[in-house]
Amino acid sequence: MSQILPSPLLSVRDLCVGFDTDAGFLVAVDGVSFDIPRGGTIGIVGESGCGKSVTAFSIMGLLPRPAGRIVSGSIVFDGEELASASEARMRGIRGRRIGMIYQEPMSALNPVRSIGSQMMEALLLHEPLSKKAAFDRCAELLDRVGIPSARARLAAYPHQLSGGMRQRVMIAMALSCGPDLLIADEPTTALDVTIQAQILELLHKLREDAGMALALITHDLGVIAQNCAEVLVMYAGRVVERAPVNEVFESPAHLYTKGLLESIPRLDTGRKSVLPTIPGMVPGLKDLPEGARFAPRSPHPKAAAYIASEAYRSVRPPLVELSPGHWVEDCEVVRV
Amino acid sequence: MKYRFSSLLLLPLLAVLLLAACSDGDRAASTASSTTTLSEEERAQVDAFYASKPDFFTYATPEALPADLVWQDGQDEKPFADPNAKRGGTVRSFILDWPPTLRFVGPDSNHSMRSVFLDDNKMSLCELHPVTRHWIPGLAREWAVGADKRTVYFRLDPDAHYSDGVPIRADDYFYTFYFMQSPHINDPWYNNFYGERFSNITRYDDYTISITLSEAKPDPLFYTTLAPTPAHFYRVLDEHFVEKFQWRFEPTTGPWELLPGNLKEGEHITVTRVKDWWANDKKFYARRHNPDRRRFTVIRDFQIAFESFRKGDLDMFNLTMPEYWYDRSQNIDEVKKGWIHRAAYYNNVVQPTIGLYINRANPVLDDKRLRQGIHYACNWQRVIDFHFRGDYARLKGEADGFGEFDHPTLRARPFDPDKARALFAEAGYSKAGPDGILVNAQGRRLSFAVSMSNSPNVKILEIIKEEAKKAGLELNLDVQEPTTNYKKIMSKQHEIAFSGWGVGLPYPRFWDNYHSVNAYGVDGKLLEQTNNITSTADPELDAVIDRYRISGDIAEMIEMAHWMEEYLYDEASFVPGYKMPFYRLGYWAWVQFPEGFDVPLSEGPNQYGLYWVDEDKRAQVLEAKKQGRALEEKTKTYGEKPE
Amino acid sequence: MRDYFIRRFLLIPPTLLGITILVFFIARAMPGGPLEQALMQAQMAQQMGGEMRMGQRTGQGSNITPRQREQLAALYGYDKPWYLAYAQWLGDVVRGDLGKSFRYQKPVWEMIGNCMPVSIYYGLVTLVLTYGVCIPLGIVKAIKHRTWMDSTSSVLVFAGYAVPGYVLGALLLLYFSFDLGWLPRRGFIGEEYEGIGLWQAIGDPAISAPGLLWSLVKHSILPLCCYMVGSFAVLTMLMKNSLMDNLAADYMRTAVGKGMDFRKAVVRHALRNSLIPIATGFGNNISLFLTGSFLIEKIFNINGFGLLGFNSVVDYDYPVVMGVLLLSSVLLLLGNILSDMLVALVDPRIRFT
Amino acid sequence: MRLNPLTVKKLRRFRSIRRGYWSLILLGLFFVMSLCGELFVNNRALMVGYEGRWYFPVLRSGIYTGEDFGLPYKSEARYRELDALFAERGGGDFVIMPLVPYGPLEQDYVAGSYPPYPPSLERGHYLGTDNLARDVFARLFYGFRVAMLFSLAYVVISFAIGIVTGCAMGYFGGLTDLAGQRFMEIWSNIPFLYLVIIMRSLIPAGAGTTERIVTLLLIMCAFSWVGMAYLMRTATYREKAREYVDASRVLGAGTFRILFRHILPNTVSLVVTFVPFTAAAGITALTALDFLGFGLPPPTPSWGELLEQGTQRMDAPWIVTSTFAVMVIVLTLVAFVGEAVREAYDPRKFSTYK
Repeated sequence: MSQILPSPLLSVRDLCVGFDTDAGFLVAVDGVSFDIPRGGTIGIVGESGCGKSVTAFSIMGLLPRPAGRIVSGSIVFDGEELASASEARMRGIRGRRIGMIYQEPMSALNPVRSIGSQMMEALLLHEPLSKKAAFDRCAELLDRVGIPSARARLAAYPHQLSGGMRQRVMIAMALSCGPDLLIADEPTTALDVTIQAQILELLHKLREDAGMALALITHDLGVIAQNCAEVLVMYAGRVVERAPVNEVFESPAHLYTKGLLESIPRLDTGRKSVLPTIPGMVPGLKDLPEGARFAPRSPHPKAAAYIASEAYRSVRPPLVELSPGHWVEDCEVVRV
Repeated sequence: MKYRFSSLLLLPLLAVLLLAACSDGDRAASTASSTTTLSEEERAQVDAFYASKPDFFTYATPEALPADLVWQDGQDEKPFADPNAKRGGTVRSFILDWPPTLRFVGPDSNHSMRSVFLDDNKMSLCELHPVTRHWIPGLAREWAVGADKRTVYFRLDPDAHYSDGVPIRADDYFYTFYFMQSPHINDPWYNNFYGERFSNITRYDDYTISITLSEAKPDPLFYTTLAPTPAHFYRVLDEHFVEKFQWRFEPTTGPWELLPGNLKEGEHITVTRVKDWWANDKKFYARRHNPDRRRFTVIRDFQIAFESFRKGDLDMFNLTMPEYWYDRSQNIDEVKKGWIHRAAYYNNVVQPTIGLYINRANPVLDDKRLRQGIHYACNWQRVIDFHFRGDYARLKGEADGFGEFDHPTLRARPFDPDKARALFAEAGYSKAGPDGILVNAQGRRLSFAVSMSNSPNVKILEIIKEEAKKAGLELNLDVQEPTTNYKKIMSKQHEIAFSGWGVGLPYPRFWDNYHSVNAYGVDGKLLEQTNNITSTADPELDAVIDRYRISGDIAEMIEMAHWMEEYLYDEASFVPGYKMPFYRLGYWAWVQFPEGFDVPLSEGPNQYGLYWVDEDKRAQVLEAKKQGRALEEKTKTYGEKPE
Repeated sequence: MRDYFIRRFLLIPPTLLGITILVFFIARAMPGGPLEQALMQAQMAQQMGGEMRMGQRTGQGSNITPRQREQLAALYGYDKPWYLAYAQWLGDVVRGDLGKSFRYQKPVWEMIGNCMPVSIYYGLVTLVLTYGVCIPLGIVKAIKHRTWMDSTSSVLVFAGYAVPGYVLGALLLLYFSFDLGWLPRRGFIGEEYEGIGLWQAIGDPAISAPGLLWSLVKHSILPLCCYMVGSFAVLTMLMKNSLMDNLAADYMRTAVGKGMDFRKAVVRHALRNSLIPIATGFGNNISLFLTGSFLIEKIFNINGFGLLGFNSVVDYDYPVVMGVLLLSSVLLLLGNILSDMLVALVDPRIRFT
Repeated sequence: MRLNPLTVKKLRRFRSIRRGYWSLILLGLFFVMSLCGELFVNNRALMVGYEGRWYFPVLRSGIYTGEDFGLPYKSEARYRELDALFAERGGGDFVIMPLVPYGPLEQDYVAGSYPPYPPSLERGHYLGTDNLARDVFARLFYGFRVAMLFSLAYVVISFAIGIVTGCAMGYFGGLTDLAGQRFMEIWSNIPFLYLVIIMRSLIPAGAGTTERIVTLLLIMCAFSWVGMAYLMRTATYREKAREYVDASRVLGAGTFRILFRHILPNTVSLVVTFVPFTAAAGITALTALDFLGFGLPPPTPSWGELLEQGTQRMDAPWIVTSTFAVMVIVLTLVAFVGEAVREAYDPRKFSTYK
């Protein structure tokens, strides 16, 4: 499946992750595989609840226990298996080699501790710095992410900052130890549109400067277009399409990808039209079929027949490679 | 003792503790209190009071004494203390609550420690011999009853002095009236008693006085044998009296005093024997009140106090309650092995009138047949048989314990549901309702409330209530905190009250409880704050009560008392309850009682203080206990169970 | 925020005024009071013969005259209408005088002062021990949620919650002190140490300071058990639930995501957040613990604030009732403010206005 | 009745918390049993066959007297004696007694010995008797019924007052709120025991047992609503600030509609989670008052009264032990239910990280 190339920074293979819930054990990520090369960028898209964030947390080893666990698969980071790594080992990787930015900068920051103390904590965990030095580094970092009067800000509490500021703080924190990989989990979802652009711009710039790899998780393909080389489209816990970014935009092979693309507002259409949306909803994780899970939302004429068939219930469609690096779920009713 | 007095009396008594004690006080007799006599100015103020009542306070000379007086000195009576009694040692006992004051009069002075300081301690002019009931000398060496049966003459014992060394003189008796009649003591009862009961006190010389009652009595000594009040201690009274003397201990004429420093508030209090008590060698006082020290620890829970007694922290314990006499102490090691001895003392004292008082002011209850029915519906025998284990006895009536005054044949009505039903039927309650309670033609249920205070006695009424159902009578228990219950009964708002009046020698009294002047005012309204809680108002009875009150002739009084008892029996407003003709004690084997302890007037071991502590024996018993060695088990009975 | 607290402090006097007026009025309006109690006792004196010895208990019915009644009423301040009496009481209180006990004729301040050391000792020790046990226990229970340890301790704390402390007291005392004799039977401290302060003991070679401390501990064990047994459940469960909420919070993930050890993250991040609800109730508990429980105090013979309050109520000793009420209300109101301050201290988001 | 799916979910979650669920089942079972307790614990016979006729004394509202069964007394028939008599006489007459053949008020003295009698299987006093020879089991059993009914009424009344006051304060805010807060602050500082003692004294002497119990209940409720009012006040404030309330106001909904259709339903979970703990508090308070003698009028069977007797009679340990045990068990069950209800309504996510 993968290229014969220098080994990727991160290699995820057949990752399956599930959760214990009131309704039983639910699989949230079902056989996901992808690679991120060193310095490379990948975008993971899909609607809410498709398993994007769970994938990210699995990489970080941040699945909430005891409910969540990796059922199978492997996550190899820089030659090291993370899925079964020891706690101590993970501590050395988290924050230092892999940084992460979270969806909600408000709740991801501890409300009762100052920005400075939380930032310094990340530094002090991994680097032998004096408090003073750490403080200076933090101020420097805040400066880099574009926060004015950085030193004064360090004493502030999260609730005293705006959303954009908080996300900048998160970014500064994630970057503080110079990680090899940055996972950004919907970093702009909670922000105003104008701020979103600024943040993405900032991320882009910082990545270029540091030469680190980026996994950008979003539900907005538009964001991916500008930031990533490769796209991973996820639906109901599975990868349904995977391709270099321009190919996805030019010739999406999966109906779901197409739907996502169509729902991006465009300025170039020139006429006022109703923004197309994908009918239906992402299915719940309970009682998912083995077959193409997008089928119930597919406008394909055979969709109904497929859903009624035994194959829908029990046969998982494989991914097929349409062109080099462009893979799609092999099922007629969900293909373009 | 807990069960002995009913609601009203329960509070102060609950805490009465039984020990006594004392030994070789090594402290000077005179206390810190001032022993100087009154200054001239003070003297003048007190004298002015005497002068303002010239008829009451009379100065005379010995020559003015009537010539025909027959002086008595009681010396032919036998002493009743054990000649082998040893002095010394300590007796430890407990109190359930910290006393609020050391005053003898005024607010809150009627507390549980009072008997220790006062009733069992302070001496009067004459005392009753506890066996023969004849008079023996107290502070007076001689006395004589005047021919008018109102005046009694006393010659004070020149040896008598207070614990601070000040001698007792005639002036102290003058001062007593000044003191007791003073509004500053804030004590209506003493004000009334000393203001109304007496009409004169005369001083013949420093040691001779006479006291005159307002009315003649067959035995006026009963009313005139007063205790003195130390003028040099209280001096001129003012409005600060209550507060000023709250925690000061009066110099006493008795054997026990409280020295400053012998108490820790809320924890313990110790009385010590007066050094060189003036009556030490007097015929009737020698070999009594033997311990040097009596220590009272506050233990707020009776059961924990008992456990402390078992552990040897306390020397004596009141086992009058059947539960403690039987279940708790009968089979314990300490008793079986003879370390703790037990004794029951049958006495012959007048009994408080405990029972149900039916309020006739309630129109429904103003029906003699119904009240008689209630009598038959109350199963006191069951209370006595089971709750009191047959140790107690049924109270006969108002005059139980008054000897000849007690009606020879009348007995309280026994439990008899059939008779009760018959009487209820006569009163109109003939049909049984669905729950078995009788109803009359108007549909009124035969149901009454019994008001009582919150105390262990509620259990007694629960038995009565349950049994009354058999006669078709429902009794609801209206249990209140004691003060509110008192208020309710005193404002005659009750239907039936479970209560008890303490009574005293020499004669039964009817006026307080049954005379109409204590039931209704001149305006015909119910009177509050009187003891006539049955609201009895009957001219025929009133007339006899009035004659009885002023009679000076014993035979006539007895005849009238019998008539009244019959009358009241028929009226049936008071359902007699039970009486307790004994007290019982547990004590560690080092506490010794006279071999032939037979003091029928005794209500507790400390009253006459006849026991003593053998400290050598204490060591032996403790040693035996340590080794687990058994001594001789002893459970004694003194006196005889009546009827 | 300063203005907020100033306002809170300024609200204390009117609230106290309300409380005291209400209780004062009720005390006056209800049947039964010190006057009735005095009359009852006067009557009892009559029944019991008062000072008269055996043979002299013959006082014939002495009904109390209206004048005597008035005099007694004046003694208890019942000669004035209630609002005037209240005004007088209030005036005295403002001057720092709580009046004198009807029953003991002692200054109320002195009576409260006498029971304060014991109450403060038990109150503070209970407070410290309760929080000292509940907070760690709550933390462990939160982290070990749904394990054997969690279930067992739940059963225990809930059973403790259900146990009536006053009955437990009697049982423990009889068993440990009387039957087994392991612990002292009564008192606050051994008699040999009575009235000796710890500082004195340390300075005085004749007294063994460790002995004194040990004596104090031995005497305190059982009462403390009774005081504490019921308060564990509420506090422990509060701590547990609150910590669990915070364990699931996003910032915990952030902290661990930084490479922090989970335990460290609990201590540094979740704990402080989960103390916020605990701090909210803290002030209230201070007054609760200081005022104690009279039933437990009665069993163990502790002359504390609870017993004083209870006795004053059943004795109709109104000056003491009012004094105790005033003090406990002040404690409670101050406690509430203290809670707010603590919350503000722990949680920078809170800005009282 | 159609249940809201959210409610169904909560119920399901509650059921999944086994400790709480089984506690509720047990408590419910006990309670139902105690409601028809006369069938299990009673001194009235379930059934009497006498001279060919069948009688069901326990089901009858009135009583049968001794005379009804040919015995020479007019008071209620003593069925245990009757049972023994019929057995001795032989023939077709019979008596069927309940499992525990004693009533809570009945005093079963035995001549020649004195209560409290120790437990005896033979006599049917499984837990012995109290000081008045009343069966401890029967008194505990009926004491449970009284305590449960009492505390349920206590919860309902004090919540009703608390919710109304709290809602009003939260909804109207401003002066109402300020005045309410001051009042509550004052009210909650009043010494409760003190008022119980004096308010009881206002009950007229002639009042029956039920009136006395209801009065006590009302007094206790008068002091227990403040906590709920505070909670409701905050909850109402919070709900009021939500958009949907504004929205419905814009749509013209009146105050009452907003309160009853929007605010109250949203605070139900808050109220429900407090029910068990308040019920437990009610039982505890009642027991303590009974212990002090200021509670239910005697001879109403009550746990507090038994505890009082038991602590005074440690030499008769069956009284205090069984009462203590029953009380702790029942209250622990209530606490388990409470914890489970809270968990069901407000589930805690439990998560830790490696």
